[in-house]
Amino acid sequence: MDSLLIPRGVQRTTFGRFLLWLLPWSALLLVGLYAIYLCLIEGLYHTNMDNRFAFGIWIFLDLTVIALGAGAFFTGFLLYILRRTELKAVINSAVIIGLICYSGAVLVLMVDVGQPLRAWFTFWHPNTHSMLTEVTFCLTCYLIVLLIEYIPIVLKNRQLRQIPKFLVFEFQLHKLMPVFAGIGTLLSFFHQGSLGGLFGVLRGRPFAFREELGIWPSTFFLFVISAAAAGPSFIMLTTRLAEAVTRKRLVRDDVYRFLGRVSGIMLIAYVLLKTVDTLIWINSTSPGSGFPAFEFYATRSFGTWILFTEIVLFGLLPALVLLSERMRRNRRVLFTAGALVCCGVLLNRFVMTIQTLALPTLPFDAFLTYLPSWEEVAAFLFVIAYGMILYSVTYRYATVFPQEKELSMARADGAEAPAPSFPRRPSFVTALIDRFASSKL
Amino acid sequence: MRSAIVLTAGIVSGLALGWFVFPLALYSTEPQPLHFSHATHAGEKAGMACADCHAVDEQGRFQGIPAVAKCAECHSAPIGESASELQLVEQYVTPNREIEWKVYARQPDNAHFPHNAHVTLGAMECADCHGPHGSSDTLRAYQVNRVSGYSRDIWGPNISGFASNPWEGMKMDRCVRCHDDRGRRDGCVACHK
Amino acid sequence: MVIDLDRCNGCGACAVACAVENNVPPAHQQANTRNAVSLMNVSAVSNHEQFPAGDTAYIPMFCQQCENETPCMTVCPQNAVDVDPVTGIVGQVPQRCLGCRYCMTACPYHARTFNWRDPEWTDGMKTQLNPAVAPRMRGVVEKCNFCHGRLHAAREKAAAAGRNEIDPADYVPACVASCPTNAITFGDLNDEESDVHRLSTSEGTFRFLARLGTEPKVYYHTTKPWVRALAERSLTRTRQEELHG
Amino acid sequence: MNRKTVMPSKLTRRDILKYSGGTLLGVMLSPLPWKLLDDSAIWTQNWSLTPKLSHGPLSSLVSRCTLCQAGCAVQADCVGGTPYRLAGIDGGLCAPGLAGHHLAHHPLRIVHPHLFSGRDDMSTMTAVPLNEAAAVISKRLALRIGSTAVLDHQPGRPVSEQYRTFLAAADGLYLVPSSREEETVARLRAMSSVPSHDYGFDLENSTLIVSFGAPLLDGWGVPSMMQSLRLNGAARFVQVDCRRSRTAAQAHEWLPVRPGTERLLALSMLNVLLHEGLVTAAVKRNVADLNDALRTTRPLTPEAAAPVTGIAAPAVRDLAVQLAASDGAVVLSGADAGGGPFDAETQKAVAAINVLIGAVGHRGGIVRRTTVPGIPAHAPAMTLAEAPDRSIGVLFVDGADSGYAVPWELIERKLQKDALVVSFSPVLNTVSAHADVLIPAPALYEAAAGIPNGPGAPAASFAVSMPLLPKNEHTAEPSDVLRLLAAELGIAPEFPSSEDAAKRTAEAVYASKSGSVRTPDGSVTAVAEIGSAEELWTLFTGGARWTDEPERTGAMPRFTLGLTGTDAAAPTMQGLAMIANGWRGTVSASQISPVLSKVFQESELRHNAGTVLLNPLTASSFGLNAGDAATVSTDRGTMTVRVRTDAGVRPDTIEAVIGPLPNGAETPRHPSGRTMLDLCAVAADGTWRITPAFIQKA
Repeated sequence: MDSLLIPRGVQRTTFGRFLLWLLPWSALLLVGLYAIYLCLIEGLYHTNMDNRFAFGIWIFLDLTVIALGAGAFFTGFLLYILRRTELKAVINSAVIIGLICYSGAVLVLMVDVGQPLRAWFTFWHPNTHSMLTEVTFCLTCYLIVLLIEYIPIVLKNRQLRQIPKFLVFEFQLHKLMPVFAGIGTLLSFFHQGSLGGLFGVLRGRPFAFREELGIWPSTFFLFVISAAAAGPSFIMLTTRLAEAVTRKRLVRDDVYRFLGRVSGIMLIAYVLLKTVDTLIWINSTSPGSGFPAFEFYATRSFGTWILFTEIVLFGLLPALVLLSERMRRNRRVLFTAGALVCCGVLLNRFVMTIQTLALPTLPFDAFLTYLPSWEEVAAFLFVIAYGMILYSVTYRYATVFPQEKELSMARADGAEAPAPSFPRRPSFVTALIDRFASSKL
Repeated sequence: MRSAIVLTAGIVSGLALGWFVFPLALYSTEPQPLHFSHATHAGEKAGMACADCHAVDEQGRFQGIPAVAKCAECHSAPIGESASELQLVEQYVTPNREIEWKVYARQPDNAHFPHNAHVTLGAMECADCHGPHGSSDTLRAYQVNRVSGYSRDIWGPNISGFASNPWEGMKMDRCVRCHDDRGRRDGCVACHK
Repeated sequence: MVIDLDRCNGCGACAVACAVENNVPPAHQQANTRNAVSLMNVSAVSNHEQFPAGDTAYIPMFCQQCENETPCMTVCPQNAVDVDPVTGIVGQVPQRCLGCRYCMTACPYHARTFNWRDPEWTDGMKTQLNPAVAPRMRGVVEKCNFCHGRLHAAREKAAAAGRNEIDPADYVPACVASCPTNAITFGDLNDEESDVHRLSTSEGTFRFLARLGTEPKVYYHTTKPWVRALAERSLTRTRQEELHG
Repeated sequence: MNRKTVMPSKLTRRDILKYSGGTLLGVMLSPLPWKLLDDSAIWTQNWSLTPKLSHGPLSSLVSRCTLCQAGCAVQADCVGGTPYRLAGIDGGLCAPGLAGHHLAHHPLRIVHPHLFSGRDDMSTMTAVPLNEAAAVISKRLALRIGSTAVLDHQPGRPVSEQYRTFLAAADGLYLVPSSREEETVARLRAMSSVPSHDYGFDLENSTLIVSFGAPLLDGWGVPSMMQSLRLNGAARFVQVDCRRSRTAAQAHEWLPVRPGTERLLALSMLNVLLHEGLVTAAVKRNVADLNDALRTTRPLTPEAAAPVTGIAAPAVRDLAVQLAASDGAVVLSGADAGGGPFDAETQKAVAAINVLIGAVGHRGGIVRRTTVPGIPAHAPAMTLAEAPDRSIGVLFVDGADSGYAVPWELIERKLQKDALVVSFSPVLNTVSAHADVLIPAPALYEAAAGIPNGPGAPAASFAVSMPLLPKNEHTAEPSDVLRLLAAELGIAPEFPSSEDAAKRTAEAVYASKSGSVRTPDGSVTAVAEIGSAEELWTLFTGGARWTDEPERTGAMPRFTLGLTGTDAAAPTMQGLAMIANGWRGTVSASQISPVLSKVFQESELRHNAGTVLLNPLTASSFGLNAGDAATVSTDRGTMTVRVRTDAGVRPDTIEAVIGPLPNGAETPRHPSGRTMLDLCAVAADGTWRITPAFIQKA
């Protein structure tokens, strides 16, 4: 039965070993499930959050995974809108990663709120001024889009393909993909942005508050761009991880390099804007609200080093690396840079959530610290475990990496398959990207 | 053809379940502790006004369902020899035990309805919200929502939520509609407590 | 509302009166200052002088009823918070709240508290709850509504007399009524005649974090230089910068 | 063609799918899912985890708070007859008073009589019927082992009289707590030639109030009155205090005297008064042992005392001069709620100052106080500390609270081996939990009670606290118990219920025709103008208070100061000076509403039991930081505490907080219920102001 489900022409480990691989993750899943039970049924006092740290590790990591999951929309955007067909190689994994990240984030959010059964009030009595409303609407819609994008991957399964109706459905759906990619891009743009807006609008938290461009604070755009930068890198890393675990080549190197390049381009843009934004904040926004920015970095643990690390170490450095063709050719350097990009996003989201809350506002406030309880950690590990399992199962039974087959054959021949020249409809944007990437930096 | 029939059958049973079976399952019916006729009291027989029992105190606070002491003012001894009359006197008035009435219009704890503001200032009639309750001869069965725990009157008799009479349903949207019609601008805590 | 910090001696009567008035549950065994459910928080602030010069100021901190871009209201995704157009009071309806706690991160005064557990009263105390205020359930945010229960009572009294306007004497929040040193003055800031208006504009009166521009409606008064310095730290800081250029 | 017409009869899997799909569609088109969505959300607003509000007619009642002897007038707003909110009528209530109606439902409330299996932490309680509990007591009384005694925390009440009557019959000791407001006046009575004279402080007319350690502005006397005196009155408050107490912080002037040198400071003030010609001839004539006083105080000049007391000589001299000069000056000493009383010699010195500045019998000073009609004058009652050690065979501890700490060690010291301790407390607290027999009296607002003059009041007064809550049928008033015992012992006197006792006092007041009655709304009526005793009683039940005219004039008795000298040397001790302190009414013989956690557990206004405050410098010298756990050890034992630092704390001292216990702490009998009071070294004279202690990181 199991063997019948496995795609033709690719190697998969035995069912037994596969189950063995799932075992630890399932265990983690159960622990997480128990933690979630405690928080939902007994109450949020199981967490270490308190009235000052109203947001904790959950919100911080939600923001992070959603940023990392941005690969789904951005790859879709490049593939279907800008016709960067080489991305066909990773679009499926991008979609799966996106699905995992988003569904996971939403799940954790449902645990995080005190009254999940009232969550739908946001749709019934929405406050259109609230960034969170925007987030909720876009997240929900985009999750549906992701599910739709996920269906064809499942339908590609060998057995399911035999049902003619499904085949037709999948084909039709495939034709529609650009549409969904478009919608996905739009939705993502808004919720990634409004996630940034969440903190940018906090007038009461001068550390996070930013000037408004149009109706959104600058963090809105910064989050979008940083997400677009981190997404490809994360796909790069996860795919590499999959390769490491399966001990197989799954995508061609030039795909990795392309992802790296995209990541680099977005990142350099981000670093520039972030620098400008930070300067404006230090010199105008923050003092304007009575809080000279240097005071925020006067507190023990959060010195200016954090700012330096975020912008230079995790920003400028990987950007430059990823933009140089020579560097990208070195796999190790490429993936290290990719990792740095993801760390950058992680740190940025950390600063926005945890540091913002740790800093005092009232003149007689104290600087507070917070350590998550085991329930909080376990609840999040639940998402990781669930992601691992979903990814593994999909990988085993569906064609996640179209290049896998040819690569495995090529390996049999012992020669690297030649990179075919992709048919490309030149568009203004692609041309721009090319020029930008090839220019000496 | 055939598949269409099957599908329709499904839809029909689904609708039946949702529209007819569900309401029966959702509400449980609880009897009132004692027979009471508003008609007898408010009618020409006793000729009392609503406010005689559902009074407002000097602070302007609506006192709701009267305490048994209020009944005792007239019913210290049985008037007539009906069974419920005896029951009232023997079980409640004499031992001065409060009657656990099931209140049809009992609002959620977080809803504040100032009767004075509506009756005195707003010139509304009791019946505008409570319907012909005041002229009822018997207390209809009290129905409680098994899930939310509130009286059925809050949602209204029609499961769809559409009211066939102006007084049916006491959910917030009805308050809001009326307040909007009269151009009132209030904050949430003006009516929430 | 204007609070005279020189008169406040930290007796805590306001905090208790507030809890009794608003059905705030007693602390659970593990409760502490950080996860407390308390609408009225009085902080003890030291001037950090050595004995015997050490001095303490008690600063009652609760919802400051911000008028401009009310931080909590603007962020609430489902309109559980609003500013009353008539009274200007920032109202919070816990029964609408889904407990996302976004408003708590938005509030610079930490005036909002979350119900981390189910409320716990002894059975007897459950019969002693104020009928004018609904107890809150676990998992929602609550804050000071300026004793809306008392406003309701005042309005009912007015309505009974056929008046639309309440008698100011009838509406006094619990903290104000219970303060044994009359440190708190309450009234309509827009009423030029009222004491509260006079005090709010008098010398030595200030508002915390005024520079944020949220226009809070709670004022504080002190003549102690060090308390003033503490309160106006942000102002002085900004002045320095303006000197810089 | 014909395949169409033929209908396959058997149901395929696809059909079932289709059917259920259709059903789903149909349900979606019905109210079911949407109504359930709504109702489930409403359920979270109405579930049983959140209590329901009670419905019923709203009303307002008037009573008086008997948490302490101030007996403040209270308005109680009720729903269906149950009070849900209290407010002071003339003058605000204190924080504990505002939640007084909760006490009947306190988690540690006891309603049945109980027998304890022992006094150790693990002993068990068993509920017994009243007469069985009474039988246990009367059996012990019959044995006549040691003396019988009553510890009355609120002396002067009608029920206090019943105790005295009972003790008179059983020739026992009537004891009052060592630390209370009337420390100084009690000392004066002992000094005077007419000990039956009763005195009070005429603070409302004072211009200068010098307090040695008394928490005047932190719950002393009638709290709201003291605050209004500070804010609106003419009086200047000078606080002599070794720590920066709440009162010291609020007083107009604070003399931060070194711990344990208060007596020397007082003597040096006497030195100035006596040797710098500040005492009038009239006063001199009134002092029996003037020469002894002169001799005793001669060496103790402010200059000699300054290095020891830490108070500069000019300040002392200046204060002494002010005292002598100002019209309406008074000096009083008193205990912090947790800190314990001053020793007899300090009390004497302070009392002596009053005599020498002519404050006794002077307006704004210490005035003679008539007695409440029906409550006869008594000689000053014996304090618990004065009772002979190991003498008491059966001790009754009244349930009321003085607000001040009573260390169990002090009580135990007076008990014979295997003595019987009977508590009338309605709650478990650090005193009642040590009892052998617990016969809970009605809790606050559960029964009527007569309220005599407030502590230290200048004039006799009387008021009544009427019940707001139904009396629990299992509780017994002390009078019920005394009645049973009297019958068992075959002693005659009858013991009326506290309400009847109050009624009788009211009748006596009516008969006296003196003084006037002030109703909560402020209207005053002379008793002489009141028609009948019943009329007066209805006024009392309406919250009125009867007050006698203070007796400011009249011949003053002679005073024998009986001062003894002391060498002007600093007290030496090992380790740090541990100074116990606490929040009045939360320190031992009482409980407070759990909701007061807003003040001490959920905020930093007051500190929990088991907290110590250190000066940051002192703390760091022991390697301690704020929030650390530390162990404090004295010769009485060791306890783990939480450290807080405050620059306002005197260096090299430990401010040990006695109460209150945080919510949910086990019964005081359980180890977690122990407080720092158990670490205090209670001296032979019943004082524990300073205990040598050592602290280290836990």
